[in-house]
Amino acid sequence: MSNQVPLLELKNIKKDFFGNQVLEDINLTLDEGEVLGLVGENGAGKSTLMKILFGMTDIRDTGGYGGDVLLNGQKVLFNSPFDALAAGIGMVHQEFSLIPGFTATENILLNREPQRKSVASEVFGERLNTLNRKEMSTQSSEAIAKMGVHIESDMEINDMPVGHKQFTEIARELSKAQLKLLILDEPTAVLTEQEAEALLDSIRGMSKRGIAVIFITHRLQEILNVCNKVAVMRDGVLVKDVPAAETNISEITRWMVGRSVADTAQDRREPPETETIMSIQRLWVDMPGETVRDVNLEVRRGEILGIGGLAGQGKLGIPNGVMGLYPAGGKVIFEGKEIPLNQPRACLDSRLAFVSEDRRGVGLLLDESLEWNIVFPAMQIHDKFLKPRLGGLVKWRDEKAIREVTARYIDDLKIKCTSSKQKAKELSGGNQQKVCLAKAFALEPNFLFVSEPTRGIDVGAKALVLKALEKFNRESGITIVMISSELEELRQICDRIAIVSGGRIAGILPASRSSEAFGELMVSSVV
Amino acid sequence: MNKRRILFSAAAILLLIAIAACMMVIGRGHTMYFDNKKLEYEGQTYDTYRRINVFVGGEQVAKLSAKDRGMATFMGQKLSFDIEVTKEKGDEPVTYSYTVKVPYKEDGIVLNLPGMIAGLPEEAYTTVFVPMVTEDEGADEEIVIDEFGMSDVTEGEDTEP
Amino acid sequence: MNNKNKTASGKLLNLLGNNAVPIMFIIIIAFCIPISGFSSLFLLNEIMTRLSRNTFLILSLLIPIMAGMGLNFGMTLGAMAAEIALIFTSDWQIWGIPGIVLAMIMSIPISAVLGLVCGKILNAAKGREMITSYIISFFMNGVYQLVVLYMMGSIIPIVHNNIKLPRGYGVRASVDLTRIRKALDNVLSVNIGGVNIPVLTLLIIAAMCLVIVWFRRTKLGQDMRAVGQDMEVARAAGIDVEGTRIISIVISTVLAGIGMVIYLQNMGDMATYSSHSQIGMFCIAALLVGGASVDKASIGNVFLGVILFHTMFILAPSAGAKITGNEVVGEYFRVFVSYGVITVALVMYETKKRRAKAGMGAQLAAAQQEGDKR
Amino acid sequence: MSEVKEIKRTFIDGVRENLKSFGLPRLIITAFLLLMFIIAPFTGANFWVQITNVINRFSWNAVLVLAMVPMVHSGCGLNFGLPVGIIAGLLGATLSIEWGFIGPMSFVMAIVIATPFALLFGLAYGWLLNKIKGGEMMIATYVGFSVVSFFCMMWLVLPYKKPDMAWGFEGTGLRTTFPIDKYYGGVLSNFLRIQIGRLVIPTGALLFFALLALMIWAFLHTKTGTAMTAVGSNATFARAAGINVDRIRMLSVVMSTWLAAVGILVYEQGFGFVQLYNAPFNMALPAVSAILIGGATANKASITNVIIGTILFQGMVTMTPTVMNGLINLDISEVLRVVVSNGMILYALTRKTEATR
Repeated sequence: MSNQVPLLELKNIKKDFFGNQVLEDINLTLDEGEVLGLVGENGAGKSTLMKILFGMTDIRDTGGYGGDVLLNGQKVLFNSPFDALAAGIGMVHQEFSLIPGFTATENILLNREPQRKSVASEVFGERLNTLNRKEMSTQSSEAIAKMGVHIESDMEINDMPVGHKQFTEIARELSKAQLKLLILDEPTAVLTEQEAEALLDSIRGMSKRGIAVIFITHRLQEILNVCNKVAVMRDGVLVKDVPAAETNISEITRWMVGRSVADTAQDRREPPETETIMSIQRLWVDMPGETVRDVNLEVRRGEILGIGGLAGQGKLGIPNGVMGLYPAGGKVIFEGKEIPLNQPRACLDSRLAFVSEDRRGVGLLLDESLEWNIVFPAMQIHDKFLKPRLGGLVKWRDEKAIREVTARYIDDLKIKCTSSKQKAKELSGGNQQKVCLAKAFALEPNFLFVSEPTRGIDVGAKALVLKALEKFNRESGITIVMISSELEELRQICDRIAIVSGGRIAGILPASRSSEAFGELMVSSVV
Repeated sequence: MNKRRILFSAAAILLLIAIAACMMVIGRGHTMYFDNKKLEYEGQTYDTYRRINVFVGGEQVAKLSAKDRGMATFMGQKLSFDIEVTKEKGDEPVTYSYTVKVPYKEDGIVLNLPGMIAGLPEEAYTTVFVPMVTEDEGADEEIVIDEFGMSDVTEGEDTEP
Repeated sequence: MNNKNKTASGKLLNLLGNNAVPIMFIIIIAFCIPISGFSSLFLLNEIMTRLSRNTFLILSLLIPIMAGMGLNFGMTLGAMAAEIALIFTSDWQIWGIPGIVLAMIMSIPISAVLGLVCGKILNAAKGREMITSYIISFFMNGVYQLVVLYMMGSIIPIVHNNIKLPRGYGVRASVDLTRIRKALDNVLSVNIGGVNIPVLTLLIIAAMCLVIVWFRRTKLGQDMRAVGQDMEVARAAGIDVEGTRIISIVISTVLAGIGMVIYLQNMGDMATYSSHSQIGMFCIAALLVGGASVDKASIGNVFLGVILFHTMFILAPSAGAKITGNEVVGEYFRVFVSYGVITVALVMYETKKRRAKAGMGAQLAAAQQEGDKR
Repeated sequence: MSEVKEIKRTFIDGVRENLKSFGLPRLIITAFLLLMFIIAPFTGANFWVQITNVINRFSWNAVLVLAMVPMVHSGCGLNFGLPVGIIAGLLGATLSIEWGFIGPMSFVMAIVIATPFALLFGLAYGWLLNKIKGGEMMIATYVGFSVVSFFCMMWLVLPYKKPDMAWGFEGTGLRTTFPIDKYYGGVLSNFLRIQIGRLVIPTGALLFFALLALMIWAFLHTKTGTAMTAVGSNATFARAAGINVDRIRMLSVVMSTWLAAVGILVYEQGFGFVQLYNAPFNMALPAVSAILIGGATANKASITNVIIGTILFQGMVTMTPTVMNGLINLDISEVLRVVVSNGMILYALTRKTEATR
């Protein structure tokens, strides 16, 4: 083991997406067999950094990156993940990359199967080599043994518990002889406690064999247990890079969420002590990747309640479940009446409204005009913008009223567009978001769910959107529940903030509490 | 390695072509017509026989009285056959064996057996078979492609003023 | 306890549901055999004929299913290639086994080119392969007609007048294949208890089955299965997804071409402009009757399907005549059943796909209740 | 100087933009048709007769093409299951004749009788399509085929007695084709018919189409119509806005089915014959390709697309045989039609931008 040249060295890595700086001057080194824990809130730049390291094509497509990646002291430039693989970097992604009907062995050796030549392959090429099943099972057993966790090599992925799928992926990386560095992106998220423990053991094993590991997780205790080093990222900057032995959870949490600027005590109003307007009881929601388990939540009349938490913990599932977009169960009482679940119409009839986080998928009719986008739900739910024809028999679209109201919202929210007839898909993200808000406002709701209102839009639009929400709340007394991954944003306009962790509400605190307090809640029961 | 593969695939293709060529030769079908008809050659007349039986591979393919024509189909470019000839009523039949070559491009040839039995040169007793041109067919060969059931197009036009 | 019972009966229901189509057919056939009044010897002979005639064609459908491209309605292209080859061999008067072998060899390059085109188009229409391949078969039928009806005899030389239309170009509606009729079937054929068994044809089919079994074990076969199950994962693992899909269609088309030659040598007659148009539908229906689905098919499905489907096909007219007094009703009935089977199979496939997506919610609710008890 | 250049460039860009949105295949077909019209007089075909032909065939087919619109609007895709509605129309036609209606009344009654069948079939068909969202086109095709082949049996078995339709001797089963001069043949076409020289305009049939098209246009301007368009544009959006997506889709299928039923009756009155048995098999593809040629995509279609598409498609169908025959004495128009119409459908299927999501 030469200590002079580190296995991996990142020098001044920079990356921007169309002028939006997401990584700034990242410097990091990693030695053979070293385990690095990489932590940070969502959007801190972890994934982008890993994408650069793994040669993902979308980095190149968006203009490449600045700075150098050195492997064993040599500068490398990966054009595709295959280059990275060849250089000995392996990555286990959050989403499974497994063929469901194949056995573990087949998946571990996918496209790297040991083969036997045959007559046909001489004529038609290598691809007609037959698979050497015996050799395959030997190799996969070896890889599984290397991992230190036992999984059935003959079991189909379909029949496996989630954890074993994860292990299959890891074994696949381990079966590659050239592997020197393994990146694990939240591998424990889907594992049970025991499985996670086993995984940590296997990471230790790999480290002993001289394989370096970059371990990304939200479970800080795991990092302290297994890593040599902890690197903390925030807003595209590597804020700390310390030996794991010299730190503790609360310190890491503080680095993760803490803003360098001290809490600027805004002219925050006191949380209104009003009666409950909505009571959510024992809610479960089956939203892929955002599962909600057994949530109880009381929302007070006239407040802005924030819901925060790390991605994948279930914060998005709450509004989507209540509004009937994903299968849900439990009980929701609004203004003293129970709202039936799984029926969007019933929610809208009770004057609830929802601005979805999935603008393009749920929020907009991309191929239709702004007018349609803004007035459609109001027209369908409250029979607005319609003229009766033939003695009320036919409800005719009132184009004039539609144009007028659209023009009003375009003015109010400063939507940049050529005309109210412009198609929604031609607008920028920020303006699309404003259209979504206008759509919700046009419903004149008593209660508004806003999910990730600032995701993917520029700073100016962000401020406008937040201001619009605040104004809507203050002037019309509408209760707003805002879901966002950006804690600072929540703290800026909310009265109270609930933090979701592991599909459950980890706690509700007044927005005036410190970031660290929220940070601790966020990682409290991460799955 | 790659060269080796190109070699092998080229060989495979050549093999297929060779098989195809071979098939074209051995599978080429011809028809042989046997005439028991009078033949005039260089001023001499060779008369018909009372009865000629033609055998191909031991199997009788034709039984010819005077002025009859028989035929046999076969693959390949030559045909061996035996004929059993009865000159006059009551005569003992005489058997001859022949092997006749047929040019690849001809579909069928006609053999004049009296001429052949008399040992005339080949051009004397072989003629190329020319099929009769049948004029009457054609009306029944109207091909209607009616992908979309649109045969009404033409009908529709007929009904126009 | 109750719960367990439920799953056991659920399993049985599942089994029945998965094999609903073959079971339905067995019932129809069991019902029709006595009504039709056919002797078992006649039936066995007919089934044997159709087994040897159709099986190879249906085998050609297996590989695209393996590659996740669904039922290859584009197998019609292979059939067209075979017909073009047979028009030539007939015109050149190549008879018997050599004629059949030559037609097979000649059909290969034509099929391969058509398959390549088809595969390329299907790659541009991922997720809609079936409807696209179905339309391709119609489209290519137009091209086929252009070639056979207008170019043959005028641009492409055709010598014999019994093949050419009287107008001087184009091929007649029917091409006589008496010269190769059953040439393959008659080799080594044996007669057991009155049932004629075309041994050589069956041997060829058996060999093809072995090839398919072997193919599944090759690297290419493995790649196809991977591509069929998840294109993105396969791509991430470095498999050439598009190429693999094209190869699967090319192989299928080539096999369909060879199968069509076998089919037509048995028929001994070729309807130039319609032989191919129905063949895809009947082959697909037969495969589905054998219990295959859009994403899963085995060699067993092929054989079971041929037997069940064609038995129904033989029985339907006479059973129909006996029941309604009109033989045509039976003929329409079998067409209806063919279409019906395909419809049912497609519907089952789509609903299964959707059902797989649901079901997580129940788990969550159960987990919550479980938590309560604790 | 440079300014002129600038303007020129933007002008060219504009043209290019327009051409792009028009689509290359459509452009080729339009150009082809124009060429046909130009050549036609030289081949001895009378220009006005040609125009008359095109208008005539337009009037027969336009309603069938219109039947595509509701389903496309609700996102059910191209209605390859058109035969389902056609069968309802045929039931209406045959029952109306069987029950002794004649003349214009038989047409009205055919529509009246066909309506409940169309509703029933449409509901069943729509229910099925809601079960298999995403796979509509393939299944629609085969549902259509199944229904047609089922009714092939029914035409034979049902106890029709009217000698004009049934086979004379056995007295059971309907004929494959029978004329309807006594009944509703030409009932629309001859209504208010205008004849100027050799140009004949079937005013009644055109008015009838205009009426139906107007109804669809009006429907799309109502609350429910708006919801239908939204469902087709983005079903999730519509669901989030409280729309019962399944019900809207069902409605669209019922509408399409009913229009197909009426469409086949209009077709028959123009054609003068009723065609049963296998005839409906082949009705879907021409209608599908017509609306695609008219500029529709798998989830956007307008009345304009219907009109342009039907004119282009039927123009191609009527002009090519005449011109080709006159020109080179070789009628490859059948083949051309097969290639063009299926090619158009293929083109639409392989477009990547089916919907911007």
